[in-house]
Amino acid sequence: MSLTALLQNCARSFPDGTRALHPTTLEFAAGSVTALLGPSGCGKTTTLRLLAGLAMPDAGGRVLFDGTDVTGLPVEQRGIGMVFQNYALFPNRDVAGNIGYGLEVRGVPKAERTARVAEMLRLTRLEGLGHRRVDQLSGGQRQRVALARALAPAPRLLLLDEPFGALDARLREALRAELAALLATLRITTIFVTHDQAEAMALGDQVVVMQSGRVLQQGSPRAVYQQPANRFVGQFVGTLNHLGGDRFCRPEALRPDPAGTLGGVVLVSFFEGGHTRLHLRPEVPGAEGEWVLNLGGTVPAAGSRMTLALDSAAVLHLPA
Amino acid sequence: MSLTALLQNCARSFPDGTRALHPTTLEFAAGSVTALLGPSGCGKTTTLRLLAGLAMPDAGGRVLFDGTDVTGLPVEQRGIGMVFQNYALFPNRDVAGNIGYGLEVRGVPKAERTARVAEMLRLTRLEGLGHRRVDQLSGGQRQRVALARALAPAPRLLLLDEPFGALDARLREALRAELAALLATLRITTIFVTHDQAEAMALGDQVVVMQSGRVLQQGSPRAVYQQPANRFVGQFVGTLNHLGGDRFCRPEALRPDPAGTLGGVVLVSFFEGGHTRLHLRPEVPGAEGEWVLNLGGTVPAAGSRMTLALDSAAVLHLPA
Amino acid sequence: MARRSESAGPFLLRAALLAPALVLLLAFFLLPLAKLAMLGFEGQGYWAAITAPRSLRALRDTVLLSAAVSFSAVALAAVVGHFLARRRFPGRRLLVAMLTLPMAFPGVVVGFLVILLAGRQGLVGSVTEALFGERLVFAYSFAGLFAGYLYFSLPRCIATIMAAAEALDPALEEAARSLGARRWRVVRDVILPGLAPALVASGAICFATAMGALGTAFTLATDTSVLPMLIYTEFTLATNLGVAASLSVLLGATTWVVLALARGASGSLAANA
Amino acid sequence: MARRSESAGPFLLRAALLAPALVLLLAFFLLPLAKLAMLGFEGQGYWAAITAPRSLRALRDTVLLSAAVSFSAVALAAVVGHFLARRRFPGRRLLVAMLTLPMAFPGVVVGFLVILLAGRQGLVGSVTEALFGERLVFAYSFAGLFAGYLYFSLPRCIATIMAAAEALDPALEEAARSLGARRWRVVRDVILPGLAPALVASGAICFATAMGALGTAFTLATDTSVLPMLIYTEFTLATNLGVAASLSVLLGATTWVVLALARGASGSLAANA
Repeated sequence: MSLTALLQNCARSFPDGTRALHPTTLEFAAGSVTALLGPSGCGKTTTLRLLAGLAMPDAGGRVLFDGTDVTGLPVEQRGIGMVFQNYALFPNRDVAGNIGYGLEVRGVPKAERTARVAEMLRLTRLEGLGHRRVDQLSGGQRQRVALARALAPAPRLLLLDEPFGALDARLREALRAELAALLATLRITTIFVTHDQAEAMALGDQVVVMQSGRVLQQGSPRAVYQQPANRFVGQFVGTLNHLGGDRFCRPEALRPDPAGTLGGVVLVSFFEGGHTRLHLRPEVPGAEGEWVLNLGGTVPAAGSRMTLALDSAAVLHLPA
Repeated sequence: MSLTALLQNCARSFPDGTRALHPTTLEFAAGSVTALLGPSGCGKTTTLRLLAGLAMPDAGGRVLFDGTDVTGLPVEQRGIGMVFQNYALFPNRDVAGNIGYGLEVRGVPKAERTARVAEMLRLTRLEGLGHRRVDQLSGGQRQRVALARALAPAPRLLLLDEPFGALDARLREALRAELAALLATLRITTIFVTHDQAEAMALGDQVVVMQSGRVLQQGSPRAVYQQPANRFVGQFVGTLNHLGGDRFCRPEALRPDPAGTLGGVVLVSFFEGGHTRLHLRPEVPGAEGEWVLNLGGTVPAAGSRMTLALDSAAVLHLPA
Repeated sequence: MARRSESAGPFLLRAALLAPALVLLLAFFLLPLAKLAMLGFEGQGYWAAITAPRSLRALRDTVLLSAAVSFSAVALAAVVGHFLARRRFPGRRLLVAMLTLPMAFPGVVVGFLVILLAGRQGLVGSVTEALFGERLVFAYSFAGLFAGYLYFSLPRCIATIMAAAEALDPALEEAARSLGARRWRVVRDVILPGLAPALVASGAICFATAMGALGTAFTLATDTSVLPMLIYTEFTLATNLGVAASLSVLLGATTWVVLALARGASGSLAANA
Repeated sequence: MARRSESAGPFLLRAALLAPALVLLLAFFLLPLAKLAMLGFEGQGYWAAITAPRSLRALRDTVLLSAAVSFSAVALAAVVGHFLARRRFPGRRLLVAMLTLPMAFPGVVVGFLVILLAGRQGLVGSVTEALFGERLVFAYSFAGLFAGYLYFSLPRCIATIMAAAEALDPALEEAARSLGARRWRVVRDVILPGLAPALVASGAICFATAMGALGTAFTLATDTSVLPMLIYTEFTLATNLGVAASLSVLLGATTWVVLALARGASGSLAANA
């Protein structure tokens, strides 16, 4: 069902010669779910479009699907499924018409098409909405229609461009769980683009962190969080507290301890339900910025001084 | 500087007679920060517009500022500051022109105006951007300009309509801390509308939870989270795990314990940096839906069975 | 949620001030129209005026000509407009400027231009004489009117459709392609439905303009009689007011219906789009 | 990020197919224009043709008339259009339909309507005779042309400006009010700047239309001579081709400059808005 995708030495230049993507080699294993993570302009969307065949790599770059060179194939011949950033649903077709479009184009007979569309509606929990106009759908429903449309022709590679970008926070979390369950069922090679680190880490088996057209780190979410390659990656995938010099730690490495060696003054605290997020001004020479940590119980008032203990095994030494 | 605002028996009907807001009495203490929280259509924006003077209450309702009836005063005579949902910056004025507009309208002399605008630019960390066109600003900068514009005439009541609605998740969190610090400095009575429970609880001294034009609960964030008035409030301000009947608990009330009395099967887990979020299928008679809890250390694989202990003091008995 | 601010006092005051102005304006617009409509009953009455052979022929010719011009202009403009909206190439801005330059010339000058193009001393004639030894002259026939109306309408259609094509979301085309659609399926399934409101709207305006155009027809002084010329002749030369009024009302009603249908169609197409 | 898809082969192919079509189209548009421009040098040449007293007077009158009509139409349409866009009241749809009904009538019928309104047997004359014992007749003067052009342009301006007013964000007005601005400050600081692109654009189109209008002027058969009529007379009756061509080029150039300026202005206003 799924395939291994490989970008081999792919670069992509603008007409003026500047690089949207520096020469990059990336492998996406069959059945894996990979997040391309980075700030806007980092080259993650370009990477996705090279895989899709919506952009061509500069001379010398190759795109391989299961070892076959598909660099010259345009998107309509690559047999991929794609979910676009704002879903790009066809406004002149109803939900079923959107989902069945890929089958219609391939000349699948009507009866078979109807059955497949019904299956997709069930899979994405859109039963009963087949004849709804797409402008009458909620944001979450649109996202599911876009997904069903991409999956209906049974692609061997699924590409998603900011799949949750147009949704609000609450809905994102619900749909994230839904998509994770669906991808776990299908075991289809999936690559998605996001600028939201929580999304990348929650959904991806692999995370590729990019900046300025270059890959900075590729690895499991846990590896990227716990051993970031540099400060940028460390800050981008989570909160870093600066301990002075090249020493940093994650919020959970700090805990209040009357016998602790580190001091800080409480600036502000936010009650977040399960815990309270504390912002401190560090009282450690060389430590810059604020420290952040989460507390479970009672919270010291703003302005009060705290002493903290540090789990020394969790100190990160990060190059700039 | 700040005032006490009171809505007294205020209702608001649509022309067809349906109620956007049922008769409501709410007091906003001088210097407090209150979040109006609820899903769209719950009446929170209507409440804000009644306070602003952009909408009139039905006959019988009164709006009082420090005991003075202002019901008949239109918005331009109420002396409030307001931040609109998409900021509503004047496109034909630069940043300084926007911030100084309220002073210009009041006939404040140019020199004084310039000084006040400079002060506002400093306060909102927009130094050097006074002559920037507003369409050249980032989302976060726009939000700060809107805030500076509302604060420049030194209003005694500040109203904000979804102040972070147009921003992405990462920026929201940074600006939330910034706004909290600013409000703590100014001690101006502030009321803001949001549909994001994390935002409401982090920023508000008080949270007013609304649904279908009615106030369901008013209280501190901690009280609303720990003693919600009913299931809707409980679910809206956080995650509820159902234990059967009218018994619920928060995720942090459950912890893995081999000697525990509750059983569940792991459905999916999301690595979220500091912790992993686990979704379980409960194996308890009468418990519906999924259970959610956060784990710090190693995480059991999907499909494995866990036993959990429950902090019995944390069980919530909630009416439907 | 109530989005509109209200303060009943000022609103009523402003309405009271504006109401007489609106009534005057309506009177200015509608009184002459009413008188025109009544004039139609003088003489032979509407039916007779409209069914006279001269009127019928003018009506038929005008509708056919206008329909042909609208169809051609929209079809050409769709191809050119979409191409220009989507492609970036050197000289594009100049090309667009030159294609829309004719918008600056009124009907009377357009008639003049058609004579220069296809009249007795025209460019087409010179070319065909050099090639085939015979002068092709079509300025004074229906073909001349067609050329003139097309000259007048095409730049306007191109401008409208180009704007619509620029507003089309390119992601829709990419989505269709990602699902396996080749060029012509994309055109049929995505581009044409997306442009439909603009095509219908610019076609309707083109039709309405052609139905009422006098300047070009007058300048060409053709042997063909289009409706506006017939109205003019009946009104000023024969001073047959009843017939002129009947035909005016008919012309106005036809145009109004076409514009209203187009508005409805492009509204529902836009709602679909 | 590269948003546009590319596949060099098909693009070149399509360009190769479209290029000859575009060249033909350009030839159709530009060759007659070039010939027109050259014709202007025949006879006395441009300068003499344009500075002849008759031409100068026609040019001045046409520009003044067009400017007056544009200004009045835009000012009236701004008030009416904004009012209609913002207020909801019973009968609003009918009112809008009636105000834009005159868009269906071409210039020749509009001329006709002006005669019915203010001609020798017109409505205005009857009213003034009943009131003051004297018939007011202005259809055949500049006032008649003004009324006709206004009749023609006003509905178009109202439609454009109403659309622009509906697109204005009401939160901007509320923001100004929340900062203490009263009604006229809101109009001056928010509404007028927001409508400016639409005001400039519809004013420019109104001006261009009035500059080139023949039908109304012809029907009114006034003693005034506007530019399009002079061109027509020189071309067909006096067959003074050089003068007609010079005036055509002048008329086209003026109109083109006004439209281009308006596009520039409303572009930069829209960028500000």
